Amino acid sequence: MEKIICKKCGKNISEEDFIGNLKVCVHCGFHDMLSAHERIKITADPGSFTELAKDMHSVDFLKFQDLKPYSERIEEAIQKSGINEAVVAGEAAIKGIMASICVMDFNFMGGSMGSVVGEKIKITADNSIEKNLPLLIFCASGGARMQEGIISLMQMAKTVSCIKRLKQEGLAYFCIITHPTTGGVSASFATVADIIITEPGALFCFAGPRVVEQTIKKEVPADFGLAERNLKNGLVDMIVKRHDMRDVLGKLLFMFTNKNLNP
Amino acid sequence: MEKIICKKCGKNISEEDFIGNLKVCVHCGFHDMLSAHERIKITADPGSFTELAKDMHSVDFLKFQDLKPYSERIEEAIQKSGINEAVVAGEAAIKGIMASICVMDFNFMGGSMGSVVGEKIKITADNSIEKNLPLLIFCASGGARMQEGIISLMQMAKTVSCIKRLKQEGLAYFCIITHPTTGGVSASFATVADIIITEPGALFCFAGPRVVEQTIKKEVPADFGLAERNLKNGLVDMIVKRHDMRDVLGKLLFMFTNKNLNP
Amino acid sequence: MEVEKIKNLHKSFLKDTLKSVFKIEKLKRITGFSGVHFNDAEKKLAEKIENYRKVEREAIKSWRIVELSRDEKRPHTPDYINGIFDDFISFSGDRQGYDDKSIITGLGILDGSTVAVIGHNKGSGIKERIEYNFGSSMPQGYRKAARIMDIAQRFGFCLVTFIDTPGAYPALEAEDSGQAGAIARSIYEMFSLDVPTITVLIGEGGSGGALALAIGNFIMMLENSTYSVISPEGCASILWRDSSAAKLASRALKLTSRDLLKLGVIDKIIYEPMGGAQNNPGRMIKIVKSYLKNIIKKYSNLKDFDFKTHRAQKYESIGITAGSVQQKL
Amino acid sequence: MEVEKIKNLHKSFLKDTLKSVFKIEKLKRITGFSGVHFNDAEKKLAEKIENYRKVEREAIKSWRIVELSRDEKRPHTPDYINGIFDDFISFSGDRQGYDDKSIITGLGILDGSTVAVIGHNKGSGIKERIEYNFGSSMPQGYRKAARIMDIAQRFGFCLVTFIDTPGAYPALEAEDSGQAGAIARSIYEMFSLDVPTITVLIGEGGSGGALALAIGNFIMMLENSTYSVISPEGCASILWRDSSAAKLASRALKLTSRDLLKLGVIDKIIYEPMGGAQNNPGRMIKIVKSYLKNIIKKYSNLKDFDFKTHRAQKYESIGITAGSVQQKL
Ligand SMILES: [Zn+2]
Ligand SMILES: [Zn+2]
Repeated sequence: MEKIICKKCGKNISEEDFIGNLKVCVHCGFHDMLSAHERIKITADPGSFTELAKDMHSVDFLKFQDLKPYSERIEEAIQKSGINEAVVAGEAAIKGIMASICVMDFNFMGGSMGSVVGEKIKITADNSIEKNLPLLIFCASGGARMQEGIISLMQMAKTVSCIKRLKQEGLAYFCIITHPTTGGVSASFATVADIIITEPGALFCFAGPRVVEQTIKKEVPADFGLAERNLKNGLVDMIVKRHDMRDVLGKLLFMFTNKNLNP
Repeated sequence: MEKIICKKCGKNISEEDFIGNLKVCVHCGFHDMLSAHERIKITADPGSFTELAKDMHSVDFLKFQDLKPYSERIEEAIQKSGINEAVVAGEAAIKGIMASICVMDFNFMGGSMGSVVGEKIKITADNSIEKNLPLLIFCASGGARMQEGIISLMQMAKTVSCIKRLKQEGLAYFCIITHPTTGGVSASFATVADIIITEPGALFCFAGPRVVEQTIKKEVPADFGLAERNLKNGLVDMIVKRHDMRDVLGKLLFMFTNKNLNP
Repeated sequence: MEVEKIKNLHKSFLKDTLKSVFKIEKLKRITGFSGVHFNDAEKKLAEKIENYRKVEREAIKSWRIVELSRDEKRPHTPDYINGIFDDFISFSGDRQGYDDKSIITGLGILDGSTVAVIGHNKGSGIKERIEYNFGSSMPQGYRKAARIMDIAQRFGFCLVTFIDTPGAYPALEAEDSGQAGAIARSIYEMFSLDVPTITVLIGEGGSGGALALAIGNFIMMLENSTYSVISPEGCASILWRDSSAAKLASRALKLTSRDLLKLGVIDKIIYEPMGGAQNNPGRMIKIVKSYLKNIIKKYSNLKDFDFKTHRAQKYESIGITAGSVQQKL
Repeated sequence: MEVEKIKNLHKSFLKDTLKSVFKIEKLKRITGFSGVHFNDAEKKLAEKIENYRKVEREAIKSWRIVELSRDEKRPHTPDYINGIFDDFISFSGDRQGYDDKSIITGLGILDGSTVAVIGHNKGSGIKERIEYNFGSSMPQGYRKAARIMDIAQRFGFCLVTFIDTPGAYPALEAEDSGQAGAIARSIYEMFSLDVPTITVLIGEGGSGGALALAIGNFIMMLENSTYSVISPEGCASILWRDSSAAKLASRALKLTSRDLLKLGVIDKIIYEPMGGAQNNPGRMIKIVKSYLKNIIKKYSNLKDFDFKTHRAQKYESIGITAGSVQQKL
């Protein structure tokens, strides 16, 4: 039987227990990363997910090369993750209520946001607007994709603009923060949501702890940017455990789309 | 020659110097209180002020009696201040630009806000809306007028509602904080202005320093609620000396009413 | 005259009376001073004392309500929320660095409808009460409330507010981060809402801190709750220069539900179970739920009603003045 | 091959090259190894080196611009404001407890029109620069900026923003008070404006901190200013794992005005006086003033133009992708 070592408490967990517990450590409750499709599987009503813009993929338009060309990195990421980009977009029902949904995948180049992530969020927001559906985005990202230079920075503006149009149509948008969500994604579509939910222990900040430590020349507290500190600081609405997420999302979707007696 | 003792530094000033310097201490720069009409005189273009609702006065509708009946207090305040209520309202030109204007007078029952202050602010705001004029309010108040009970609290809501209507008509509203402005006036029309200007050294807070000290059981800093601290705390836009106020207001009025080339 | 008996009256009120009594005692000692003149003075004094007794009785009554309104055993906002709504979900924070726990915000389902809820939270138990500042909010609390107001507005949810606070928190930190402006902007925000707003005064309605969340199209007040421009203690210490005059101040301020209904500041008194809400919290909550259901249903059926203008007109007409009305310039 | 000469090249790029060179030196030592095969390898290597040299030359050029963009002697926002506007009045604070001096906001008169202005302020002199965090803003700075945006919107003033920041301030306090959300909401707010927005990149355009104030209908960039998703140093230390590769990163990131014009991210390059703006600040400011006047005049005459939609469409069309386009579900 394969053994998993928890990234947080370092204890052993059998793979069976780990998977069975939705990749939450049975010892310390650490919520480990899920792939986009794992997330969709535990969130959406069975069989209700249909994908949008599945084949869309990135282009190395700057011929960006650091220690490795961007084009090679894209290829490797596709191979490694089994998906074409750092976000999987589509439509799904949760507890019977239809919603547009984007799920970021940290396995794909650290969930970094380049043109494709921006465009897929736009497509999903437009899908929401067109069909009058609420929007859910599960975030997991190290920030903007540097290999697309300024164009990746512009995706922050692009996605915020799409969310603004969506909100002005009276549609609900919930953002679910998973570990880790930092940089350009934090500072764009993630934080303009109506409701921000976070998994326990998820890192959610703009500048990561290392960057801040370099700037202020001292150590940051151990809970820097973590869900619990963010809740205390009023930066998120609630912490929801992975096992309860589907229920909470279902209730929120019901509340926000339920207009029967409202004026 | 009469001598004035500065309330702040305690030094002697000749009455002539004091009046000549707009009641600003020549030694320490303390901006002493002005009566409403003194303020209008040094602010408005000569002869341009016309008063609104001059005869409106308070009624002791609760038959409120503490150590003295409210009705007696009203009578005394009228005698002492030479005006009928704690605010003088009207219209004036400043540097040639017409504006509605309210000036509170601390001499009248500590500038407290009861029904008449609320109603006069409403009348002035309505005058602004009707004639498309910007609104200026000079504040000086100890807060709500307790002798009108809950009705005085309601003046906070009433005045904010009037200002909201005015702002939604696209009219500018500037508030000038003079010493002291606290309580219900701070927490209503004073703080919803487009621009908040304060005289140097003016106390501007919700709960006064004594109340706060009683609550937190320790001394507050010496600059508690004062203009300079408020500027640092981002609560006011600028500190303007009495001698410069007319110029600054003139410029602001010009900027906010100047639409020649704007889209 | 029984001088002893009137010693039970409040000292501030007694000063004047006692002066008269001593004057009469003195007069008695003057030889030959008697007859009609003396009896008139006695009669006047008796009247005066009787009047003071009435004031005192009223003061005791008002004060009893002040005490009831503050009773820890009364149901508080979380009790009402739990008892009234299905599936309440609470939201946290001002998104700017602070989550003020003295204010609860969230969404709940009532009678099938989604309702936005804001309420003061005094906390239960001493630890929580200290953490929540005994229901006295920081500026950040009003900014948290503004977030749910915005959600109510955009999604068309009725907004219900539960008022129960001694007043905004008078602390250095609160002042430094703009307490006055936070209250004013909360009032401003409530006047900006197109959706119906319903306020329930459930305990203490303390000054600006209460008003900030109480701009209602419909305002209901529990029989033994209070709503006042200042606490009786604060008023007494300022106007009587004697905080022990709080009972007299509580009468003078007219802060009970009956006073406020007469003054037109509230729309409805919700009567409490015998002896007060604390005697039967469950029943109290059911009663409030029933009134809330009715008013929400009524408002939901008013399809073209302009709730925003209604609120503006309602509050802008409050005030009693004499002398000139508006002359146009 | 002159191995010495290529030692001047950057070590990260050299690693690969040097490996090849050593390989060839080794090959040379093998008896009988010569002829076509060897000449081919040499030829290839020469090409490779030439290519690296080109990269290096470009990197040096980009880096020179990075240095210029950070030159303390360049005119900064206060210089532009003083030189361009009549009667500028600056406004302070977020009304919530903080006045971030790294951002200047206010109103000025240009060509008779009132213009709303926001600009980063790096401060002059080391004391001011420290106080202003070297132009790196706190969340409160963006909230201060939002106030003047709101004024611009309500009064119909053109909004001009001057961008000059290394990026948002990466400090614990900034994170705790919601740096990410403050940037996002500033972007959101700029997309909400009906009035024209004009952005001038005058120095460093650092990442989210720059973008937060740079959502322009028209974006002008000074010849030697930069605009980048990350600082070259930051990029080098992440991607090259070697912060000394900053020059190479500065080239790879395409952060110069010429790069950005090609990429369609800016609308105009404003050329600088010979050698850079720092050589003739007065002239630089006059040039910027002239362009600003023109574009404001042009926008003021576009009476029915939908600036908000223009901005949305402009930014929403940025991005280069391949593969499926939107298939409808
Ligand atoms: Zn663990
Ligand atoms: Zn002095």
